[in-house]
Amino acid sequence: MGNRASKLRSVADALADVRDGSMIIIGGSLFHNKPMTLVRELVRRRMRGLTVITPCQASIDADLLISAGCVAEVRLPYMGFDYLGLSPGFRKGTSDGTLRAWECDETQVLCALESAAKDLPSGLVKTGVGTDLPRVNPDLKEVQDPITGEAMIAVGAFKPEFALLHAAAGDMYGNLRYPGYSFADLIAAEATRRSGGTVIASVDEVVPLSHTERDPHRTDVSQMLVDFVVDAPFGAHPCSSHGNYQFDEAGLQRYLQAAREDAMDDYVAQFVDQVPTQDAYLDRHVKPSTIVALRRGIHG
Amino acid sequence: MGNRASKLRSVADALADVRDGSMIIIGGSLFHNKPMTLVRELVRRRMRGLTVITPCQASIDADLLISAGCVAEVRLPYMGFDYLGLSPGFRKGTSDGTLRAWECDETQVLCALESAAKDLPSGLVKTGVGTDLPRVNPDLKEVQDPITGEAMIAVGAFKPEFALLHAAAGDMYGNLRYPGYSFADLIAAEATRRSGGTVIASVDEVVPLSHTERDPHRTDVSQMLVDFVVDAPFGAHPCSSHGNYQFDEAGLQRYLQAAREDAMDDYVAQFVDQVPTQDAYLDRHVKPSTIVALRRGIHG
Amino acid sequence: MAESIEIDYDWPELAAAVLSKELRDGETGSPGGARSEIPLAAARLAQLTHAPNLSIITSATGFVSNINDKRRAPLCALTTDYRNIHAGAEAVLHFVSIFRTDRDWFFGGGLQVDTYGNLNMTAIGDIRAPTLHGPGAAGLAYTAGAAKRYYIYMQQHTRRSFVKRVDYVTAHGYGRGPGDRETLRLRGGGPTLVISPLALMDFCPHTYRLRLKSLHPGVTLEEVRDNTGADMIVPARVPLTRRPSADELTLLRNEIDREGILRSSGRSPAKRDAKGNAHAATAGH
Amino acid sequence: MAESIEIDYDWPELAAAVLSKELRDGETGSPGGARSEIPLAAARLAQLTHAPNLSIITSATGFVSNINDKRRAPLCALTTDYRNIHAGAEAVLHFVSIFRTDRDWFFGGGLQVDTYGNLNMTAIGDIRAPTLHGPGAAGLAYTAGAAKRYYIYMQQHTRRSFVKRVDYVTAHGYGRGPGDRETLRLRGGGPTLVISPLALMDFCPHTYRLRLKSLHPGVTLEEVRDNTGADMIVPARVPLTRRPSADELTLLRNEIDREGILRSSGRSPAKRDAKGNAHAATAGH
Repeated sequence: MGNRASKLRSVADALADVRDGSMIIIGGSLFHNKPMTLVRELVRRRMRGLTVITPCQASIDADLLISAGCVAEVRLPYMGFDYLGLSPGFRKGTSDGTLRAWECDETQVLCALESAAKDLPSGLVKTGVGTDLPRVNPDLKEVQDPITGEAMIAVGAFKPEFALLHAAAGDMYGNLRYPGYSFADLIAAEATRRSGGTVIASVDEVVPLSHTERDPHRTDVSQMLVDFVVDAPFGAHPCSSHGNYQFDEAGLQRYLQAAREDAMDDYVAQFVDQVPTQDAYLDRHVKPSTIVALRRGIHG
Repeated sequence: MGNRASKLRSVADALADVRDGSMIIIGGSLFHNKPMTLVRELVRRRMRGLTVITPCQASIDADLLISAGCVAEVRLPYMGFDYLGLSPGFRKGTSDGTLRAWECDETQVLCALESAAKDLPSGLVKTGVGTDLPRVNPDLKEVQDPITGEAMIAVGAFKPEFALLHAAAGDMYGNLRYPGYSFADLIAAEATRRSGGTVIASVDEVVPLSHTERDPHRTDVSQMLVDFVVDAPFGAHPCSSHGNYQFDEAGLQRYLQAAREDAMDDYVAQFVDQVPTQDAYLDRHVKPSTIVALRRGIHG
Repeated sequence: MAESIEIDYDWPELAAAVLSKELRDGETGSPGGARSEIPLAAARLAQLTHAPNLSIITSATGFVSNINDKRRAPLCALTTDYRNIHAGAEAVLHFVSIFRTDRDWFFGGGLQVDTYGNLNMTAIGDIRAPTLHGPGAAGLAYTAGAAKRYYIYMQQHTRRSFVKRVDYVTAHGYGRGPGDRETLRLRGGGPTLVISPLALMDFCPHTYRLRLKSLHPGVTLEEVRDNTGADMIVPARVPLTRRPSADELTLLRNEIDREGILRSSGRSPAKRDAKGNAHAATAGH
Repeated sequence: MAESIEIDYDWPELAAAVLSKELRDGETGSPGGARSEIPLAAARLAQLTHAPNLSIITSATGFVSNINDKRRAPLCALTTDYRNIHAGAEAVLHFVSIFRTDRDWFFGGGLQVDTYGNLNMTAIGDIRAPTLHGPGAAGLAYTAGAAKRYYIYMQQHTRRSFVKRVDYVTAHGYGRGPGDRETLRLRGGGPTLVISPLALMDFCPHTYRLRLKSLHPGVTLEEVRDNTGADMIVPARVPLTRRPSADELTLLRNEIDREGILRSSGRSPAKRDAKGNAHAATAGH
């Protein structure tokens, strides 16, 4: 009898196959469940020409990649820092023409991912009919419903090559659990796997299989969708691991401050290059009292 | 400050608006989570001309309605009693032409329900391309994918007027919980509600709201989708309440036996008309030791 | 034209009270937009008063909640803050299910709103090299087409934000006027009200043009006119917007918003000018 | 032509052992069909032997399981029996997600299979007034198009079940021969093997016609020919089907099927004739 194989990998090994120009999808939403340990590794490697998809909202995840010059195109329904302000790398890139923005609503991204997950070439949405979205994004094709003839929009399937997710807990086989909301991580994983891509999840904690077995209904993403698991405690920082610890507003502000001061090279040096491991990152940038406060914050 | 309104209703009140010719969808699958208390009420009222949809597999639920003369058309991907045999009412009705069968695969029914739930007129599937399904079911329209041109099938949205579900537990506001599998009950509820229809759920047990609050992740169907809750202990019998009690094979066999002996009138008299309440049904047809055995069966 | 207004409550409290009354018992809706604490407070206020059977789906997450008979919850500046959505939660919808249920209403805003209630969240200027690229549609294009009705709340009331025609239609309101929604077979009924730091507006039922409905206490008609670029209808008599009642303020301050988020522009500086300049970013749903 | 066969194991055990070897480590698949205990036993046997990383999604439910290092589970006659799907479960997929993941393989059967591996689960005779209306497609039309490969197991081997051309194509196998799947752009590779109570069959890689691969011990070539209506290729030499090994039978009987479901036609009478007449109904996936 054989043994089941662990999917635990170092961050470098897990991301080894990402290439310049790869299409990647990043899970979470806004300041939540962002796989920042994985994102920093892509910056560390100075990837170029990536297409970055986020099914929900993007903030520091995509913006850091853009600011570090890794991104050619974004496909995301929202890019910003909510009450903290607009997205500096995105604003700059769209204004100077170095970044392509695939304009879309989140239901159009969802449609593209659902189509991929169903192994279908496209799907139909009503969203965008009557707006300027199809005018500025030719991939949103104005069509007629095949049965009623009404105006619809067809969206082609996305075929992400890599999905980068962050969960609070996962076992070594890749069953992932989110105590808060998992946002669109499941559909991101489904679309990626069904397109032949690779799903990589960082987790705050690697838990025994017995935790998974105890309540399989609470497994948000099944191991069959996950290729690699990266042990990354507080791996979403400065974002939250939703329901596990809060986002670190000061940490996000440091990034925005660096952008305002045109000091992104310094930021990358300090927060990425000089801290090659998650442990080094935590030791340098996150005080124990901050960890305590971010965890305590969950309750209120 | 007002109080929240209870959605608890008697079975008669919950189903009062069902009319001859209504389109109803029945949840569960095969011998599981079938809202038999609700089904028996429709038989008791001698409904006529119903269109019955089941997103998964149908067995005694649809077959009893067919045998009692309530059904004009079925839209279901599977109709039978699995290892216990074929479906007698369905076989008879399809052979003598008194029953229309809308031939389909479960992914086509799912597509029709997903389209309804999304408030879209239709959806596309690959399923059925190359088969005889579109030949015998003109509602399965052979089309080309609007982006790639490949052969696809368009399925129009279903607009069920009533969804009949059975859950193991529900609170008085309609949050439903299934300890086992909920099959396609959620999409059935979503499609029905978004089509302006009514969702009626019988539950084995009405639980306090505190049960729901304790783990909202385990609510399978939210109260916002549910119109009425019917308190019906063992309301799935002779089917299982999945993960709560097993199906009663002997109970299913009694039905099949009645069909074989051409004694369906007797069956309806004994199991429906002479037992006007769920309590009366249980007292007459389910022994306490059977209840014990069906519950114990879950663990073993 | 940017004098500050001194009143005994902040306009977010006024907005929460006014919008609360719009929400009916038994409905389901999503508070969203850039300062989601305003519609969330409105919805919770409704739940605690006239609409105990109101269901809230906090925007962009599938948590369905009702705060009646639950422990007190904080009101957070960020819609998706775990504490915000966990409060009163009775169900957590799978992501795809968020878009598979009706919304009776939602709340949204934008960089620009125009004469016919169209919203721009995408860009100011030419989309190929915009002066300002906004945060994007989020789910606004969807909900503006799908929800039965919706409410627009604008954080700023200026000639740059209330315009004749938006530079870019992210969300279709009434398009170019009567018949547009019907022709396109958009699902919902379109925008119902617009609220800003200065005034409450609705849409003329015949022309579908923006129409001044009431002035917030302390705001003059001239001030609104001077700051509105849209072709807004101004009736002969314009009443004052209803002030929050003492009961409403008590519930808001003692039950719903004990942290005072509504009085402090989220976590940003406490006071803002008449144009509401406090937040830079706007989320779409 | 209905003599009973006496052997020291039942053909479902033989089928489980043979099919088990087809399943590779790391794959994901669905045991389905009318006697799902056969493919489920095959998949569990694979998990306990050469494929510890095999993922099972029990058909028609979203329970994803692996029985390694778990407490012993029963093998049930009904695919969807709670005990069956709860066994070794590590995740429970939302219903729509069942159709959003790849299947490396699945198992299915039907009322009829034909020369090109097409399956009929729908009806015998004219669809408008069929001699026999079968249970319907279930998910067979989908999975036959979508899974990378699949295995057909037929409970009966007669001229009525192995036919030249099915009365009704519920699931497209190889259609009318080479090129059909490609033209239609069906996703998966089509059927790989057919197993019956009499024999194991595959498909000729050039003609895509059904081809006799091996005879089960105790079965003669004439018996198979007499009971096959399909245009089956019969090679010059036809070996015997591999018998289950002692180790396989030990695992099957002591670990996987302690209740002896495989030896008892589910819950129906214990012995069946050569045509496998025991079950009347067939589930589709």
